[in-house]
Amino acid sequence: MRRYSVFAIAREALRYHSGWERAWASPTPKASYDAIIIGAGGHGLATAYYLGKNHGITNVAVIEKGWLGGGNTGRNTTIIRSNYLQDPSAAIYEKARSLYETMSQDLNYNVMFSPRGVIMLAQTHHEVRGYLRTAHANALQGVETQFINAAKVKELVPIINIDGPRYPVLGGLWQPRGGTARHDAVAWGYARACSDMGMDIIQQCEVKGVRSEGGKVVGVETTKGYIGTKKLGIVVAGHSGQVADMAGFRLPVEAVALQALVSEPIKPCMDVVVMANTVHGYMSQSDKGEMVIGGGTDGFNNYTQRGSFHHIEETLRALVETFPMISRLKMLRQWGGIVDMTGDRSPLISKTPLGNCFINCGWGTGGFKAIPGSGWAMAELMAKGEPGPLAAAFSLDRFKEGRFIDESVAAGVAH
Amino acid sequence: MHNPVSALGGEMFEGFATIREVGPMGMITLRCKMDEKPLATTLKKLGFSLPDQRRISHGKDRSAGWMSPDELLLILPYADVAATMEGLASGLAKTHHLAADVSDARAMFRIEGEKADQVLAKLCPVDLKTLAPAELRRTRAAQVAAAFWAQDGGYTLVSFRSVAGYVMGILRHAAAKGAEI
Amino acid sequence: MSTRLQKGGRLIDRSTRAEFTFNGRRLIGHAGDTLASALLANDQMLVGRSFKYHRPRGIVAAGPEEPNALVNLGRADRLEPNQRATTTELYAGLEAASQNHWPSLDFDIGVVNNYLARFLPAGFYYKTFIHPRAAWKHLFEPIIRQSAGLGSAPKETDADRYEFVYAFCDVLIIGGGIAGLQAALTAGQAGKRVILLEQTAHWGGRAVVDGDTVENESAEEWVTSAVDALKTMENVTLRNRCMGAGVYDHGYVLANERLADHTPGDGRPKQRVWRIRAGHIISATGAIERPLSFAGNDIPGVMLAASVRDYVVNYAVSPGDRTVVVTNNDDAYLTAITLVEAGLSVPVVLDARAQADGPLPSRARALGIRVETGRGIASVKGGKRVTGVQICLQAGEGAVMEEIACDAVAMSGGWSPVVHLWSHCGGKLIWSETLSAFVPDSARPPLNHDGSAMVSCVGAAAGVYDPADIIAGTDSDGAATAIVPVWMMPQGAPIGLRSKMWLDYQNDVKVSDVQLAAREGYESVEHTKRYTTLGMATDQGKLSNINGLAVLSQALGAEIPQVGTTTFRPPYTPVTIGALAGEARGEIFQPLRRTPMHDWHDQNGAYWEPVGLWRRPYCYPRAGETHDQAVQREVINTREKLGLLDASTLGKIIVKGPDAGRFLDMLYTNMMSNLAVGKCRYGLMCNEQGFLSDDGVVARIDEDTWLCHTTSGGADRIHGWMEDWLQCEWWDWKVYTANVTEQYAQVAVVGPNARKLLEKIGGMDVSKEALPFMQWADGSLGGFPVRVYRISFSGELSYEIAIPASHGAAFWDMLHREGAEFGAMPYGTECLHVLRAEKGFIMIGDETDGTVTPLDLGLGWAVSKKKADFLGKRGMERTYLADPERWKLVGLETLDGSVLSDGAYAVAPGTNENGQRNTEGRVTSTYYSPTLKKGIAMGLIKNGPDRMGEVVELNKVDGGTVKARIVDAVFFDKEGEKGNA
Amino acid sequence: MLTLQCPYCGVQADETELSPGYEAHLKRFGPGSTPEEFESYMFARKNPKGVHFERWRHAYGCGKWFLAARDTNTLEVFGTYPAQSSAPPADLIAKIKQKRPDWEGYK
Repeated sequence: MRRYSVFAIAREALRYHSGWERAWASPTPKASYDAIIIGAGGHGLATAYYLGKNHGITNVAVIEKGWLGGGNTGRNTTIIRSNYLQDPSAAIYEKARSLYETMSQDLNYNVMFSPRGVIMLAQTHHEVRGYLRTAHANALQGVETQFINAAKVKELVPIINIDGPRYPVLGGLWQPRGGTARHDAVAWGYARACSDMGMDIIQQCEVKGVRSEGGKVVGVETTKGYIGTKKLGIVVAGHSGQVADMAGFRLPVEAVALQALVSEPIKPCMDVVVMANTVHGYMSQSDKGEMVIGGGTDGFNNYTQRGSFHHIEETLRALVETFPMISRLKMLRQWGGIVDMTGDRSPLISKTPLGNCFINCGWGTGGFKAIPGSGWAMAELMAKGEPGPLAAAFSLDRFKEGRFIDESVAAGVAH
Repeated sequence: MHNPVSALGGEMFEGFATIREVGPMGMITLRCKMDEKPLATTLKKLGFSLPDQRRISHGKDRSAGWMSPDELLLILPYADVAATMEGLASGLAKTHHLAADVSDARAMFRIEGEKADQVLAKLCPVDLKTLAPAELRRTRAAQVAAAFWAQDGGYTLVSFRSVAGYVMGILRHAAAKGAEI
Repeated sequence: MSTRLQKGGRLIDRSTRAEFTFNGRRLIGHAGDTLASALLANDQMLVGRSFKYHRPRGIVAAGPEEPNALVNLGRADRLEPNQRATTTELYAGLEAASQNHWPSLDFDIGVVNNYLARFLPAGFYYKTFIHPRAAWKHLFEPIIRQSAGLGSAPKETDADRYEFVYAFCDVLIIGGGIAGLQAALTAGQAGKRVILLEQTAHWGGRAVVDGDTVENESAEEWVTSAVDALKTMENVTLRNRCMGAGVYDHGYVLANERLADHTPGDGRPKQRVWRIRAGHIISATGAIERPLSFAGNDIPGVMLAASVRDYVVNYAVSPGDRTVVVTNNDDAYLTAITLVEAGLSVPVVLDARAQADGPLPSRARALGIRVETGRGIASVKGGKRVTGVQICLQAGEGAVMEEIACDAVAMSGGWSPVVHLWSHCGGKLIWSETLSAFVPDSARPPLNHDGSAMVSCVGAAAGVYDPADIIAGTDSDGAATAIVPVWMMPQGAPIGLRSKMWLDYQNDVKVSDVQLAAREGYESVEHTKRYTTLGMATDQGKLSNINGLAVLSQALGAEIPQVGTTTFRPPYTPVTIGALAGEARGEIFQPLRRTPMHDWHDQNGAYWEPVGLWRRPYCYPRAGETHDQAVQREVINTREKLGLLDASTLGKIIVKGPDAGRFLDMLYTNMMSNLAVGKCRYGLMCNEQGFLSDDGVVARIDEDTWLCHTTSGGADRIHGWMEDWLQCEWWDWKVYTANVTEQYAQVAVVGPNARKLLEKIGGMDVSKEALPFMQWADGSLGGFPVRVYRISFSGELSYEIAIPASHGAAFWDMLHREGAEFGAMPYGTECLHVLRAEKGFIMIGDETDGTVTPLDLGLGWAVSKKKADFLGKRGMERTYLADPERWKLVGLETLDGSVLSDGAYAVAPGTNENGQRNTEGRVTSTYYSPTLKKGIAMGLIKNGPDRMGEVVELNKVDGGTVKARIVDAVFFDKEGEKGNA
Repeated sequence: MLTLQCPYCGVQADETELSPGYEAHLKRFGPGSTPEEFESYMFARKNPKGVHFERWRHAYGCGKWFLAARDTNTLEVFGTYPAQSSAPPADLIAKIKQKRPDWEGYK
């Protein structure tokens, strides 16, 4: 693989960039692999990458129904944070966040991780207590956060209205090393690195069935024919239920629409990410200058990638109240994604009832921030057949036991 | 005995339509299956008539609104509530029902003027043109629950008492001069 | 230069002058002008700078597809960035300023990017700025952010107001051109309820500009009579200045009406958002002309051919004195003809096609216009303004045959139907080879709630351009409008030219960029879009998408339909965010629920705490008091004398019927059916998981009636929960419920003097004998009808008094008046919390967080072991919830008397597998107790109740720990003598 | 932006007048049920891409819960019916079968 650098660009500029190679190959599938991952989103590609990098397994195919990175990886609001309350969540999100810090160098692909800081606003006394609890938990989890007062919030976010008549800002939970990244680049960077390791990323290839023998998976039927595998990872977010159905088991998951929008680009006016749970909205400014805005999910099963507009209105009125200056900006584009919500709104990285078949799903509204940690933990699970410490708590059997990983106390808006 | 006060003390607003908070008004929530025989006779005895689905029936100084298949809203002079509650208790003594005085849990507004319908059209996801005469529509006014019906050339709207100030606020906003549709 | 013509201008009123400013320069336009036409009339072709390279940008279009002419409009509390000049109606006093440059539009430092353009191809930032790691955050990103962005960020709160309106119709028609008007006439005459929307201020669309003939009339006459006819129909609603922004499922359409954009400050709402529910939607949204890709096609003065016509015909503005027309279709000849007929010069029409013999080319030739077929533009000359074009063979590689001086270029690459609204909800497209455009595939429409087709397209939006076909409703065969696609000019352009052919003017995406993306494997159209940012600018690719797609498909060697389009997402053009927030601002941002005593609290200095949609007094600070001091005063006063609490927000639900007892036994963890009439009992409710969800006191009113109190935040939720079970599971049970929360004001009269006050007021017997603890009675107090509950959440002698809400304020006043001699003082929620914590009472939301069971809280006494079933019983039996090692409720007292931090965790030795410090519990409530003059806390500690007297360590956020002893959670009056007094 | 007809009051309600309630016809398992039964009642969901039976409450209307058959992939609504139904009505099943011949049927 030719490395990317400013020198490479200079060299190519002289010949009108005619010498750039393909970022990833477009192979036809082999008859069989050591491992197949269904889903070439961020989580699937990261799983493949760490299978190769951490476990030396490179005879891997990543099978994608559409185009790589085309699902929720490419349609989220790119927030990265790890200020979670519960230990298992904090562990995997903090692992992910720390991997994001070095991802550009690791992948030789600039994913534009921007550790600009994330504030979660406290606008009721109850929220203040909730975030103080998170701050105490984070202090023991090795997650750097602090509870800051309203004046400090205003200093970090001058455009915020901290004296709103309804929900004055009382403070906030500040994670200075949280931030954002360029979402597409994460998928592309992983894809390029996987391809470079000799893995096959097979796009436009839909899985139509899962074949098993003696309770163990042996391969998948696809629109490009049957492909054998020793291990199978299902990493398909909103469509997990469909693929699990092919593999013969049911998941504690519902697919619902989550919406987001961007404004037209304006000059820089906000340097950090702000999440306002009481009024349900969150906002950051992209490097292009767009205000990137997200809100809550619809409450009904939906596979259309379209949500109901009243949720957008609810989010916008909340944000106009919090950031009055956005009133005269314009909404440029709104869209939806299909997210898979589990019974406790925390993910699954788990063995399944089918042998050698593993599932990674249920990231709900917050999967982007987890991508590298999720891939790291899933790769370990697939390589060893048993979960490592990062994945252990996220098993399917927790629902039977009632062993929830419930973050709702810390994050009303679970993004 | 002290005088009851309505939520907003009769606040009024003149925009392209006139908004008035009215009351206090007597109101009783009556939960009962509509086909229970004693219901119609008891109501009749108390000056009400049983409304059809989604309708409000008007008597001399009182009305009965259909709220759901097993719920009526009786509207009557505030002073008559206690007697009517007693009448319901005795008339429906052997019938499974629940009657609750909700006079003080509600606020009532009148929206008047030629363009009164425009005020509601801005707040309620309801096709006013297809509303039947004497139709009582339960719905949403912006962010709160409301019920309304056409009456005396305008509309009467009922909301919860605690949000009366909010409802007045959205009605003012919708009826502001210059904001005619 | 561009200038105002002496004659013509169908939309302007020359008698009304409108003075406005651009970058501070005072200019004159006319009523009826757009900002763009007025700028052109003042020879202001240069209007901004592009996003990436900061290249000079001129007006290119005349409608919503404009990518370049974006201005900061207005100022201060009416500043609006990125306003399109082409759709901004001019008004006197308008202030506009160009964007994305420093220090000035004419001299922009950022243009250095242009000179470095070769080093900044598509996606360059993915390949560099990688090292050193810290540089991205501290150096590269800040520079990129400053360079990017377009308009200024407003700083002030919006001065304007907005509103919504709901509308319903059988047929919604979007687009007021010939096709839309005809559709409205047809539907209107058929008696349907019709709404017709037009985004501009004028009806008629293109036909009136182009002087078409419709049903043997001039288009202008036809449109006038059609609009007149529609206005007489009561079943038809016409709205102009109203843009159909988005089509959503089940016939829902969002439309944005600009009411006062052109009359700012006139008191009307600035905009109104229509929420329309339509039985069927007809998209008559026309078509948008495509640019041609030739080198230098972004230089100011290069415009769309039909837009040039718009300026001449509608506004009597000539974009240039000498305009070269370049085209691959007949339609652009009309521009040449229009210009010549207006007395302007057209040195040449360059037609990429080998032949051009249609009626319009013939007319052009007859006017003496030079027409060159098989030719194209090799390169446009000029910097901030076109100065000439170099002509080449379209079939060649760009060898210059001739150079012609001109100051404008009118280009036409054909037309793309506006299929946005068709596509928003999943309508599919097919590629028309004849039209070289995507058109709606009527066999695969978006579906309505009943599965029927939800949208249909008419007119140009469906690829039907001929008015005769539109009126007749026939599909045209397209022959008359057939074009030869020209995706690159010249066909064999070398890389040097391709890297100067702009596809996306705003985002600076060129033909070479798309080709690079394809070469690097970004083969999906979505990859290419995202890698190059093609079509991601404020025009969302209205001009660039199809051209980019064609370049991509050529680069991939695939057919255009195989490559497909990117997804069309709402809105059609950007919509003001304030408009989408509607009326919900300031006081009516959200409903504020007020108790009957709300105003009293406000007048008496309450510091508020939001509780759900209610607002409750947190405390009542007096002059010079901090909140903490106020709370301490309230606590001491209540413990020693008399406190009054507005408890009206507590939920009150009547449950009645022969099965009501049975029902409540299912709902609560403890027994309620055996509660005696006249008595009260504290009860707990769990969800099916077995986690505690609400608590409160239940009173048995009569044989088949119970009154259930819920938490303040829980009233609606619990009422809904009850109805859910009654309607969906136990529908044969005879139980009715009614939520009467708001019917009653409720006042807690608390403290040693509580009885004295009530006895003074008089009206009923409130003695210990007549009304013992945990009983209730109806009666009157001071002439008010009341229901009095002897219940206590403070450990003090306490009466909770319910009174009809309409008497609430008067009753509250009376208590204060009559209670003054007993030391009556109001207290707020924080005092309430301290009082209950001193007594070890749990608080839903503090001791519980959705993961805590009643057993965790030592409330096993309230969990029936006799009942076969109740909601949550099975859930609690699961292994994890039944684990004896769970954290359980205890009291915590710091060894040094200090107050523990809210949310502190009890640390245990060692770390877990993920390197996190082990924990063995956490603080759930912590306060300074003014009564005990030390810190008190409650917490959940592993095996806590078995570890009384042990010392645990609670962490601090800054790293240290505080030692605290495990104690009984009841800190005060352990025997409960005060409450029973 | 869905619209569903409330079978109790007949109103063709706007989505904003309704509260959603996810999968319908779940069988409640209480005390005495196996861990698997209880888990399936609480968590296992059909979550189909296609025909779905689900709960809605006419929250800003008559307050009644009702059930709907809806396609989660096209959002087409086949019909609504009262919550006091342990299985979808036969005529609704037939209607869905007719519109979706490949549908595996109510299970």
